[in-house]
Amino acid sequence: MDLKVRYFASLRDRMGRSEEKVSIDQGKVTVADLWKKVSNAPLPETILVAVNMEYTDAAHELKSGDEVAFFPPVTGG
Amino acid sequence: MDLKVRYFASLRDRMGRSEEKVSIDQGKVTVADLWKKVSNAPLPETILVAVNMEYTDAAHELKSGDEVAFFPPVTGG
Amino acid sequence: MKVFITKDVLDPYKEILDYEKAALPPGKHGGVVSFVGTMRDFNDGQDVRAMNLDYYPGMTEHHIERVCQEAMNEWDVMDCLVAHRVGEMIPTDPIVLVAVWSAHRKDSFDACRYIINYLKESAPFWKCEVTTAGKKHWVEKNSEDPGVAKRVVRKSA
Amino acid sequence: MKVFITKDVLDPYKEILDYEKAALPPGKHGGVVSFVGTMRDFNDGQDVRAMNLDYYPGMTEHHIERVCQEAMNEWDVMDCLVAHRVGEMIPTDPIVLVAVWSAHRKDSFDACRYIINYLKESAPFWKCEVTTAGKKHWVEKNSEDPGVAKRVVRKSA
Repeated sequence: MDLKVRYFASLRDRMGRSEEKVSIDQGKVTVADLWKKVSNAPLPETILVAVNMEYTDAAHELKSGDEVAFFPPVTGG
Repeated sequence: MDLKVRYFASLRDRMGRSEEKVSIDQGKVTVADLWKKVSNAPLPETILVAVNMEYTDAAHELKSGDEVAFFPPVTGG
Repeated sequence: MKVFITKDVLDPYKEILDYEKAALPPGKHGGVVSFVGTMRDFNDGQDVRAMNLDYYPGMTEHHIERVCQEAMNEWDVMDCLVAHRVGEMIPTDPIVLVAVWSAHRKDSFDACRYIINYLKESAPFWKCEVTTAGKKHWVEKNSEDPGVAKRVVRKSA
Repeated sequence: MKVFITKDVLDPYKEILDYEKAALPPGKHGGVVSFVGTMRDFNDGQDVRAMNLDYYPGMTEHHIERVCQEAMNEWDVMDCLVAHRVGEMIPTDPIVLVAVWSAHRKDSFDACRYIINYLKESAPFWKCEVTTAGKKHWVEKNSEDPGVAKRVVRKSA
């Protein structure tokens, strides 16, 4: 399964990258699985996630081609 | 007692003038007295009055030099 | 605070920018809420070709200033600007501008709304409309936004 | 409806006039309520020299458009315009513009306030401030106007 992963704001600084392609060979992949793969840690509650530009949560099941974004709480315009 | 009287909007059209000087030789003169003098009629409730640019009513006692304005209900900006 | 009435064509956003530059300390206000009212080409189902707005020079400004002061006492507002057109005007002409600056937008919204409600409902202005049929008539009752014009300071949530 | 995000300096009142000319039928709307937010030179007691506003291209516009649509469904509004600055900016720069046109001003006020509350509190933007001491830090919490940002459509009286 091929995924595009994006990071914003302080999380981009922490990850040292703004986006990457991730491939996972596994039947069922959730947002939590993906985060584990990119960070080697469980997904903290303080990190928000969007799949294909819609907010979702750690249990969300991904499909190939999804764009997954991780970011800190928004601070408004 | 010398008074300056002003009319606005539809009332100016009806009176045929926008302002006039009125002298009344009388001890006590109210707004109602003044209206009677300029119009030969009792002051209708639909006419608003201001003395020296503050809203008041028919019973208001005038003093020499006052500017008295009669006008229809305001219709806003 | 600035309140002015003019017979000239009103350029409302230029007035906002000019006043902001002249009167507001730079970098201190968080935002400005403005209302710009324009003349419509219809009223109460009739087509309107032109309007003549009458006012009471001196009294009108004085009462608007008082209402602006009420708003500045009631809400945490930094400054406010009111400009009002009078005399002859045609549809699409800007008639009125209210702009309110504050640190927090809630106060600007409430104060701006309070001032424009007063202007639209209770300020000493009288409208004389000319319909497309050429009929001139004094408007007797302002039918817009009934019920929101109460001359009462009420804070909304 | 128009929503756009730009890295260029924002000229908010020019945007209002240009959009009004292009999109609104002349003589039909009674007025426009606008909010223009500018960058302050302080936040949470600290002097701020510059700010970098990050966003999620695509998602940010999409979610703002959705909120504008919610406002247009909820209130009797003719049109709305949102412009938002991103990237590097300095104090006094305009950051955000919300303008709402309607026949009756009450609807414009409510809709404009709803949209700006969303933008300021919940839209996908992230602030990175540079203090006058030269320290760069991501803002962690938006402290402005607590309590008025609820993502709930509530009609005020």
